[in-house]
Amino acid sequence: MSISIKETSHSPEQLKTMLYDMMVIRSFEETVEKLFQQGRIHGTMHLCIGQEATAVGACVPLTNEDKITSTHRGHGHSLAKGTKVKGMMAELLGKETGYCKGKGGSMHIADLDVGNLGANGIVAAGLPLATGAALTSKMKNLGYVVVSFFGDGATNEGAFHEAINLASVWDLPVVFFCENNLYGMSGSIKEMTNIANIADRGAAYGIPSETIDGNNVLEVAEATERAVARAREGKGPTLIEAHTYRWRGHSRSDARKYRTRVEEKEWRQMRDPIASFKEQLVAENILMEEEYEALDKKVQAEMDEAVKFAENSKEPSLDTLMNDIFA
Amino acid sequence: MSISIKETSHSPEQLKTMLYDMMVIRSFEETVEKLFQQGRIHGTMHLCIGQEATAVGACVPLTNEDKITSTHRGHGHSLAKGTKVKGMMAELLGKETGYCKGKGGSMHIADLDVGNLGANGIVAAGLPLATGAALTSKMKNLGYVVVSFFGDGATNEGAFHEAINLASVWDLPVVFFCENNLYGMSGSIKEMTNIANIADRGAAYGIPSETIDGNNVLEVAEATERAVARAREGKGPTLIEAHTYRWRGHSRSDARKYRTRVEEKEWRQMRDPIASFKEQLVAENILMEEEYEALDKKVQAEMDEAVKFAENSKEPSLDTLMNDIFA
Amino acid sequence: MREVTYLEAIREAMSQEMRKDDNVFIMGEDIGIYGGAFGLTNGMIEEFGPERVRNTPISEAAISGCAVGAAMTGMRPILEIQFSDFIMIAMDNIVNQAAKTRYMYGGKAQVPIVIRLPGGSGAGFAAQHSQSLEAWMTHVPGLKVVQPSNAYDAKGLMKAAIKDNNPVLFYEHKLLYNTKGEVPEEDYEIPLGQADIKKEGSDITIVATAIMVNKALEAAVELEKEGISVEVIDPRTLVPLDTATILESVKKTSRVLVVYEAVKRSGYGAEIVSMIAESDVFDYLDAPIRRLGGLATPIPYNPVLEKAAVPQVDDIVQECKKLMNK
Amino acid sequence: MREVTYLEAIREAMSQEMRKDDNVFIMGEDIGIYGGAFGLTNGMIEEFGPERVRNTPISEAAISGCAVGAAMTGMRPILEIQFSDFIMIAMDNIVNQAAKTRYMYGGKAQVPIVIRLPGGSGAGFAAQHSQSLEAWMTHVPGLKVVQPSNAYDAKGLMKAAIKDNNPVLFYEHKLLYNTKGEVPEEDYEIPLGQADIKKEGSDITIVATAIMVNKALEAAVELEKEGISVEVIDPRTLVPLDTATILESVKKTSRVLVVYEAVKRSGYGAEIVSMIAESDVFDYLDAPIRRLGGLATPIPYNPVLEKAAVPQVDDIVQECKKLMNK
Ligand SMILES: Cc1ncc(C[n+]2csc(CCOP(=O)(O)OP(=O)(O)O)c2C)c(N)n1
Ligand SMILES: Cc1ncc(C[n+]2csc(CCOP(=O)(O)OP(=O)(O)O)c2C)c(N)n1
Ligand SMILES: [Mg+2]
Ligand SMILES: [Mg+2]
Repeated sequence: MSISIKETSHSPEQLKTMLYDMMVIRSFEETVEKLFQQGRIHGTMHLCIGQEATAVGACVPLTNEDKITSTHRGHGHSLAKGTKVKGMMAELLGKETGYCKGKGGSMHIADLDVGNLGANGIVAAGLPLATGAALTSKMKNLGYVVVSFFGDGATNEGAFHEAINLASVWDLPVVFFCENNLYGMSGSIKEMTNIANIADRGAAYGIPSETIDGNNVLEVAEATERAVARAREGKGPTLIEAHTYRWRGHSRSDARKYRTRVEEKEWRQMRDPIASFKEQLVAENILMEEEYEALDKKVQAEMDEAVKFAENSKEPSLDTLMNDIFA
Repeated sequence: MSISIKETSHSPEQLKTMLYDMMVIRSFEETVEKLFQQGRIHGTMHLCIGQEATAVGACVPLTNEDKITSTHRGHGHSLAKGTKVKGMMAELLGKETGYCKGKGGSMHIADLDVGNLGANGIVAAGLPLATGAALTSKMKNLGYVVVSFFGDGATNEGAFHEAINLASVWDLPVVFFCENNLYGMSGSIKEMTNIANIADRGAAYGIPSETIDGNNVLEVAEATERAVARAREGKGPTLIEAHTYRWRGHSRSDARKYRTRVEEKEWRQMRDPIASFKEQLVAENILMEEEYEALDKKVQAEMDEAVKFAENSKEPSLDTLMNDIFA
Repeated sequence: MREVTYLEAIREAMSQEMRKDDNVFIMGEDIGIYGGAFGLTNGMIEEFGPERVRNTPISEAAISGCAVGAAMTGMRPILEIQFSDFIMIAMDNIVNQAAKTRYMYGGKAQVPIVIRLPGGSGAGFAAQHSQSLEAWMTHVPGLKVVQPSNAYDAKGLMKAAIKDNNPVLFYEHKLLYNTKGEVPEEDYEIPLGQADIKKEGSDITIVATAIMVNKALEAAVELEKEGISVEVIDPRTLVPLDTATILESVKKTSRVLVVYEAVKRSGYGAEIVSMIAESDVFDYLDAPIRRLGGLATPIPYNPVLEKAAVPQVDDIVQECKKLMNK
Repeated sequence: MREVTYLEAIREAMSQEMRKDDNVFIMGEDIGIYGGAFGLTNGMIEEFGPERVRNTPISEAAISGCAVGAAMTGMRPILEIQFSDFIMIAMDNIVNQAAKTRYMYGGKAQVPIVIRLPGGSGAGFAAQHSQSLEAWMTHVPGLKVVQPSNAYDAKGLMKAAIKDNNPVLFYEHKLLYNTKGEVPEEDYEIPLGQADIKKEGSDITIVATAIMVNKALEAAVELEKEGISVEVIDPRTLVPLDTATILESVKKTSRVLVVYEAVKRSGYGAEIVSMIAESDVFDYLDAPIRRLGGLATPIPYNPVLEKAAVPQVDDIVQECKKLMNK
């Protein structure tokens, strides 16, 4: 079931874009991690290093009109949907040039202009919101689809259940995309549910579902393409479960006692979504090593520029404290 | 799959008790319906006429130590679990001799002494409570089982999902008993879910489930016996879906526009849980017609006495208004 | 003028707006052919069809979130929560999402949604179907809170709520549904944030909300007989609150009684009292500011106890006399 | 005496009670080997094992209902809601079930449960992880509400909460977790409903809650320099409220400032103000009763804005000066 580059219908340019987009996400996360450790970003953050393929792959079939809802671990989703590095960096530094004018921070980055309906600090809260955005599409005949990202831990929230059932009975154009990285904050999926695959829950709502390798960006893209096509045809929602792994702890203060270093090493070394994809592209002569180096430099430059932009941006004025509460 | 009296291991006495218990429930409901129409009971009530077999059958395997959680349509569950007619009648009349001293009314009748943890005005709220009662049983090694009743409509609440998942991962001794009477207040199960059977949702939690004829008291009893046995053995929860039908409207002011008179007639005439069971008992010579008449009289006398008791009971004194808020 | 009930007035406001604006639609449990638990949406599915009168599963968390998501993307949903008590299951979408979305996103989203909430006691529905928890919502920045006391206001406030670009919680009182009042058929709006002086008077200002407005007016008649002239102010919207009208009146009367059905402790009346107590009007006061609210008890089923749990006309009369030292 | 942090004090109280009473156990998300989001339960699973330190799925509706059901049948669960903001998903079990069960059942059940709720702003967690909504709970009959401001109180109040036979909401402030105080190792209880005068004074009574107690004490030092003597009262429990201690103090000082972090509008401070305004002490007041609460805004992420959204020491100083007309 694992898809290789030979079989795909995606053009070399598209494939390289996927790689690049994943590299941007990784680099963004590494950059903000460093800034955080240096105390230049405050609060908290949830990094998606190791999970770049789900974000990028799931956004491949989406146009600017399509929408996503994201999670606390949302930087990757945002970037993959077209939200820009600069504004995100500025937001993490709490600056007025940030997407939320410094008021949202990591857990609330949103960019409605590109269909990014926002990260969310509440586990599973994005699913009901996604049904609503999909309802708008359906009622106004707008043709767009909504991809709702959430983690394995979120699938035990009532909101997961209610939202998928609602989307199913109303045939709403939503793709429910579960990034199963095996753990919630610390709770192992094995101890938190009694089922082999989260995709098995699709049957409870009469919708199709599948379990895929979330670290294979092509597999993610193609599974999401099928689900998006179904949704566009008015056939309703699909549940996708993508296996992946977060390399870092849940957030800053995580000693990772709930999992082994061996398990971590295995995922990092054997199943790095970026390294494995790059190797395939090189092996198939789609990408030259020098091209890759160039991409890497470009990414790095983009980050440097974004950090500079963010650091040079102004703090929001105290006068803005009470703005934007009411429309 | 439909069970007949010939195959059952229940003794004639047990069978007659089941019939009698169903008759009590029907008569109770008819009595309170009349009192309500006469304005002698106020507020609202949800009658379970037509659903007597689920309540009685599911309580057959339960001892006094076992527990139930019930619903807004809870008179039958209460009576089947051993809560007495008198105290219930008094409660419906709002009297101080009622189970709740007149403070609860129809939707809050509880009788902890017989393991009746209470009706509930919030759809699906009983399921999480049941997991807690089951947790006590498990942690204190008390050996009791909890049967949690709820309707088809309740299965779309998040509480349903979360509670069953929790019970499953903790192997709690609970039987989740769904009375699928085809409708919520008005919403048809067909429009409110996209699945053939509610029992299909068991797979989402890795627990066994089955769909049974809820108007066949023996089938209900035996399915629940299996589930209770599993629970007692520490094997965790089971989901039972029992098909049944409420003869009356949802509550007092229901014009029943969402279903047809033909459908109603079919269920009343062909699938009356009491009449069909009685006929079987008579056909198998377990029950004589005269015996049945005697039972009927006994039931009627019990109701008359209960009404008298309730009407002669005192209103709660105004002094009690602020009692029992805190322990 | 034509008389219609509070319930009909709300239905009319929604229907008129739905005729004018395709983006307005209603959703909720049993609001279709059943007409809703109180019959308020009777006939609407026949006129607008099942796409715009959306009968939902019993899933308060999903349907409230769905409404918020639809609002964020351009629709103007009106959500019925069958009894306001069931809002418990929808709290995340209202408080953590709808109320904060615009702010968290730096002003780049709006959530024009109306949530209809039948509340209050008096119908014998007991503790889980009789609460008055509007005060909670007034504590949450980003939410507007409306509480009409009669049919005329209900229609005009509902229209304003629908047109507002923010989440509006619209508290309806079950016992008011069948009360009648003069209501013009044509379009009119009552702006959110405008109190109404229901009766002028000179001795005591009564600030009352929802059904307590009617009880206060009844009490006023009694009091008049004893020579006590009360002014009855109905804030109509709790957020935003028309503080000016209230303070002006208190300045005039020097005495205040705040009356509300919700549990007195931490009810919205506490906010009104505090607002007065910390204002300059404080110096005009001739007596402690009194509150009359519900007792700190769950609502009991027995009708005598139920009535005793919340303020009645006679309680208002007694409190006013006390305020006048009579 | 030994100094421990607020966080350690709470852990110690729970651990000691768990050693004494088999029925006491804790449950919540990530409270096992992870030690909870704030590390408060660190080491507890090692001592008590996974049966009594129950790591749960992310299912606030189930786990809160589970705790209530366990309490009704004889256990004494302590439930951790990871951030108090997530209580939204547990509201039905707390408000419609736990709070009302005993009353609805005519006194035939009790629900001895403690719900731990880390709240408050100041850590850069933004709008959905920084709220102070304790006022809501004080509005619900049947619930007790505790809000300790230091390590000593936290331990003693937690013990009383565990031993109480009713649902107790135990609000902890994130920024207090690492504050240290003298805490005896042995058993002691602080009864629910007993305010504490943290500092005596004669000019102004400040009633402050949670972290604002500490800010008020800092302000008091400043004010002392300017010749203003403030008395700082910490109610410690909001329900039941020790009204006597507060009123006694106000009688003495004739001036009151109520300080709380929650949004000022409809916060619990409004209840305290109203309680004073309608009491006989009213006649002793020399100035309007002032409140200092959070602004009516969601909590912003930017740290400068975040601080500006809730009262700070200097704000308290300024308000006190105003009260003294200085
Ligand atoms: C309703 C709610 N409960 C708990 C939390 C705290 N929390 C934040 S992330 C998280 C784990 C989520 O796990 P999962 O859904 O698998 O996503 P992941 O972090 O693995 O990406 C928890 C428990 C929350 N934010 N919201
Ligand atoms: C949380 C909640 N939502 C809605 C209601 C209103 N309500 C009461 S009963 C009911 C229908 C329940 O349907 P079902 O679970 O199938 O039980 P039935 O009435 O058919 O026995 C509804 C919508 C409620 N009591 N609680
Ligand atoms: Mg995860
Ligand atoms: Mg049903």
